[in-house]
Amino acid sequence: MSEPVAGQPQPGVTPVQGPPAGLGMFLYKARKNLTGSTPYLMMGGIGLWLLTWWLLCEVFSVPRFEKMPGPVAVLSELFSVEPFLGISVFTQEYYQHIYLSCRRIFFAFMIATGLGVPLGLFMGWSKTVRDYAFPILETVRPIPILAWVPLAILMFAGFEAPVIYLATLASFFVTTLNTLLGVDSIDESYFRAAGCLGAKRRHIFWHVVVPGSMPFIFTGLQISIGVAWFSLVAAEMVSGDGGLGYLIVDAYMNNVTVPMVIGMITLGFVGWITSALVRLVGNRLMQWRVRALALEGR
Amino acid sequence: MATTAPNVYNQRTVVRRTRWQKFLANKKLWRGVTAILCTLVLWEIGSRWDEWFGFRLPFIGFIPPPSDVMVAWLEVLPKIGYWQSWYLSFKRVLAGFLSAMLLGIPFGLALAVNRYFRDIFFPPFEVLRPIPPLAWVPASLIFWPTNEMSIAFVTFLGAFFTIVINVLGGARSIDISYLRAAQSMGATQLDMFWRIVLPGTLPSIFTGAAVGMGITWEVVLAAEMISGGGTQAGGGLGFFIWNSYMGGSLEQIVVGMISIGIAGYLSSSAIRYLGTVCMPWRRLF
Amino acid sequence: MTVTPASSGEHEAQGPASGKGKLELRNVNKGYGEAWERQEVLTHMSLTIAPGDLTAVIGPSGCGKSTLVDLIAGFERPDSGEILLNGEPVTGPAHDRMVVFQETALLPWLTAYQNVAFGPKLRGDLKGEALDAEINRLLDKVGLAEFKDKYPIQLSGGMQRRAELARAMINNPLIMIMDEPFRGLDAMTRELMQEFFLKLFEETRRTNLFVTSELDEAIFLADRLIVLSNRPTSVRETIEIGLPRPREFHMLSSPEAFKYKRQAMEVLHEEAMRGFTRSGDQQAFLDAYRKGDEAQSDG
Amino acid sequence: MAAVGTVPARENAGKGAISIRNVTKIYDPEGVNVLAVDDCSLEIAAGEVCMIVGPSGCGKTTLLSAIAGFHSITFGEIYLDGELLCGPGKPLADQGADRVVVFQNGALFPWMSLADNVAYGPTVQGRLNKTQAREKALDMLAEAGLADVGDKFPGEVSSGMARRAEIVRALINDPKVLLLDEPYRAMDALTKSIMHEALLEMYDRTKVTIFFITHDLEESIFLGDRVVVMTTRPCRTKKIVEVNIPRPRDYHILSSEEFRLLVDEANEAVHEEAIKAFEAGERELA
Repeated sequence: MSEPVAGQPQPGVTPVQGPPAGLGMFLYKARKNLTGSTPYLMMGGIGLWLLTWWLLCEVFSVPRFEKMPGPVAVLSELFSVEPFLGISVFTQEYYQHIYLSCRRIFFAFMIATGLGVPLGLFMGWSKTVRDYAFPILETVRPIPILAWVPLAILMFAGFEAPVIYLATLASFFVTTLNTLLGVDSIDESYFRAAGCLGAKRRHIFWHVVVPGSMPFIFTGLQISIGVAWFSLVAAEMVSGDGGLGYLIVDAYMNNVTVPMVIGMITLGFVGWITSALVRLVGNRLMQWRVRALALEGR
Repeated sequence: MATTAPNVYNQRTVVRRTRWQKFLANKKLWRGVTAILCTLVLWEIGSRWDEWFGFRLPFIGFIPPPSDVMVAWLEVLPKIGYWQSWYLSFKRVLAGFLSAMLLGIPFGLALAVNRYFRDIFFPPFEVLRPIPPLAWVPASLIFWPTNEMSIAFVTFLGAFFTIVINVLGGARSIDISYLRAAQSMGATQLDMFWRIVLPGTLPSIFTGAAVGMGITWEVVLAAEMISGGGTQAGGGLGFFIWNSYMGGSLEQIVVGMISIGIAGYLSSSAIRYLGTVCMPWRRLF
Repeated sequence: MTVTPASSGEHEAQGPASGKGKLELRNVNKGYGEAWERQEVLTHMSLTIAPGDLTAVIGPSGCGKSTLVDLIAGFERPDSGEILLNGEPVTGPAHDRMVVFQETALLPWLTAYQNVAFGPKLRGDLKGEALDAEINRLLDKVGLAEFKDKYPIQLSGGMQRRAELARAMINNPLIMIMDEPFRGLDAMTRELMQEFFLKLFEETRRTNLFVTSELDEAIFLADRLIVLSNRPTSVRETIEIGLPRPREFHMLSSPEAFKYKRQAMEVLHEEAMRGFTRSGDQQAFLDAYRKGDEAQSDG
Repeated sequence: MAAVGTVPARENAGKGAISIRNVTKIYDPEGVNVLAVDDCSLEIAAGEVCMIVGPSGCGKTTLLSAIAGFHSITFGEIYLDGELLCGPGKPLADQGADRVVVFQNGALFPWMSLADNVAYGPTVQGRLNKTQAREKALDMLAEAGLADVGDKFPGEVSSGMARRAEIVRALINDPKVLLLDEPYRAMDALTKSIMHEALLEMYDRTKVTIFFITHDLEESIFLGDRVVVMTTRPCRTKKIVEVNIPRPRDYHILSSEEFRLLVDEANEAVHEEAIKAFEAGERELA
């Protein structure tokens, strides 16, 4: 018996009219999205939030809120060519801070991934490695990263190394544990199937363990980059020299609030971009998963 | 070839081990113990290298050896100030954590059950979420009248976002057939909320709480270091560490770190325990 | 078909008509999506389910059986046409039509006892000792008396289905709707559950709509077998199953049962193949199998 | 019938006789001590389709695992074409591509396309290089009616297609024995019957020995040359039914008289075991 394959037109079945292509599809989607109330409500939500902020801080100057800069003050400073307080999108200093923080995150993230992923993979792959390494990891992990600050300052000379060390430590734990979890999540039958097909132990590592734990690894990396930002900010605040965390705390010391809020907004934005980047890379590497999920999502 | 007697089962001569023998034969346990002991010994040697061989190893050479840490710990144990730090930190963590739960759970549930509420309030929430909680510290120091309140606020923020996201995810992933079953048995909207949505979200609430607790400790610690350091309002384990750092007592820094590790572990265990008590159906198996 | 109601000591709080609903579908249509995405699921669906009958509905997977259940239960509204229960139009979910779900929808945070008590407690139409006695009677009937304080995950697949049956029965529905209730059980347990369910049905003769994709199951249980066509779905063939009652599992391999089987198989196989090779549209193809994949999680 | 088309004649045609002699398996002898398989003997001829029917959890899968080399056996021995797979002194058989398993829930690697999945065996064994293996894989997929989906990932195709591809992945290694562990369990009855016809068609082409585990009696009679009914735990052979329905078979057989008679013959034994297993299950939970 040979069945007709999907792809050949079958007699007696009305052909499904295909989706419109290109611009037609775009217009169709846009129309469909705009007919519901959701986009308007969402815009309304953001608007409402900005309005509340504005009213509280700038219009009515409610006690305590008056100390905070309102959205108008922040935005006009952020986009002014000659900023009153020295920080705006047109100043080099602003980008200097972003660059410094991003560079630190980059190094920390790379080191943590470079150490954490292999360690996690080996721990999942070999029971011996796991039995030895896991208890140490679990003993050290409950110590909050920020408790390391003084030690980090003592252990590493200069400004840069302690900050990177702290961010690395934070993301290292998350990455390692998620990778381990990823290896554990691989169905036993994949190992067996590979064994049946004649794969040796090293083949199984490269063809089953590594790709099979990918989804968890990337979930871990997304969390890990968030945690890295979290500790980076703290470290920059305490010991740093430059960077967005420093920008915030420096503004606080100088009693100016606007650059502080600019620093916060920028942090949120840059943090969001980096985690989106990680997701993007993950999706590129895991086409098999993206496509399967896209079909299920329907 | 004939290795089997017809009734193999009864003729087995396998000796059953006692519980004690099994404990001794537990390879995993002994490997773990060995690993930790080795780490401690290496740490001791690394730290004392300077004393013994006359030059300092990088990194590890700056950390006091575990034996000194032990001595320092025994020294502070009877002191009231040390236990007061525990108390103060716990108080702050609890305040921030509880307020985050109290506000976060209803907010998350409201986001989950009402579409309009979600459409309006979720976008600002998502805009604020990527800002690391510690970035709020200076702003909240300015905003709130006392240090204590600003610490509480930042702590609250740290746990709040995590809890809301977990509650929302949990409530949205409840199996629709539960809702339908209840509906066809005559449940009103209110019934469905109390009897289906709430218990169905409970596991996610506890997951969120466990993660939130971890963040809370981080934030409290940082806030204590950044704001409390040096002022009379201080106290707390973060301050204990910072103070030891300022005073140059390296051993006490490590004591503080270990204490905080223990405190964090205790609080997350407490949440796990509470989870098993509140969700008996998850305790099984 | 005339049926003499089996007189058992059952609690009949809802009056004499309890459990004997008559369901009618008149020219029901239902589709999803808009514009080019539009998929017609049910077209010109008309059928009548006689009171006290067990009507089995069978069709290839993805043909719209679940949509049919959703419409009758009131979870969704038809695009056109009407659904009548004892002459009254169906407007939404209510406890006169109880659904036994695919896989089971026992609430995992309640014990077997509490699950059964859920419906009556919500409505408050049965209270105190009367409720307790009724729950115990039903749990005993489904053989779960010992297990009443266990949570669903502590029960085996077969027990969960039986608990769900008890939960549906306590609401005294006019009609029970079974949406592939034994799916995911292994073939042997499934056979036993069918026998068990059959006994239960023959005792009470409550109107029953039994949706399935297993031909043997349908022939074994049903008074009448409705074969659905592939999507867009309508009634393709109706077969009266004349096997005597009470039935026993031997009857399944009797020549008579095989006669029905042959008759239904021809039609079904044709419809199944039609779904299997349907057009070039990969998505439609996947739709048909999505459910099969979901069932795998039952491991 | 010999192989047709692009596939060269099978090297291992006419091989794959399995001899299971007095096999016993005890799980966790120092602890819970579960007797899963008790003194089980079975001879399977080369090229036979042997169907093992038994309630779930009865120990059938243990038997399959012993042949495939996933689990050790406690006593007894298993031979493949007269060579010892496992026995005293060598409790665990080596895993090898001469006995390929198709798993209950499917084990196509979700991170490889169907063609890469099929090509995996020959590549990893070093029998063919990557391009050759891929070419052969595409040929074999096409033969199984999966020509268009070779570049799709398993998550993108229906479970029926994935399952067929998995059987192709096994067959490309020219195994002596194909071990199937309830491969169609999760499918609904109608899809299953289509899958059965596809499997029969592949069998008619290759005549590979098939060791098929199931708890569905109709499936086993439809597919098998011989149906072995197993007892519930511990697993022993209870009844063996010879199926003499001529091949090639199609779905019409399902409603034929001879089929009915066979079902009638085996039904009693299967039903008895089902009840026993069910009662044991209830007892265990109580």
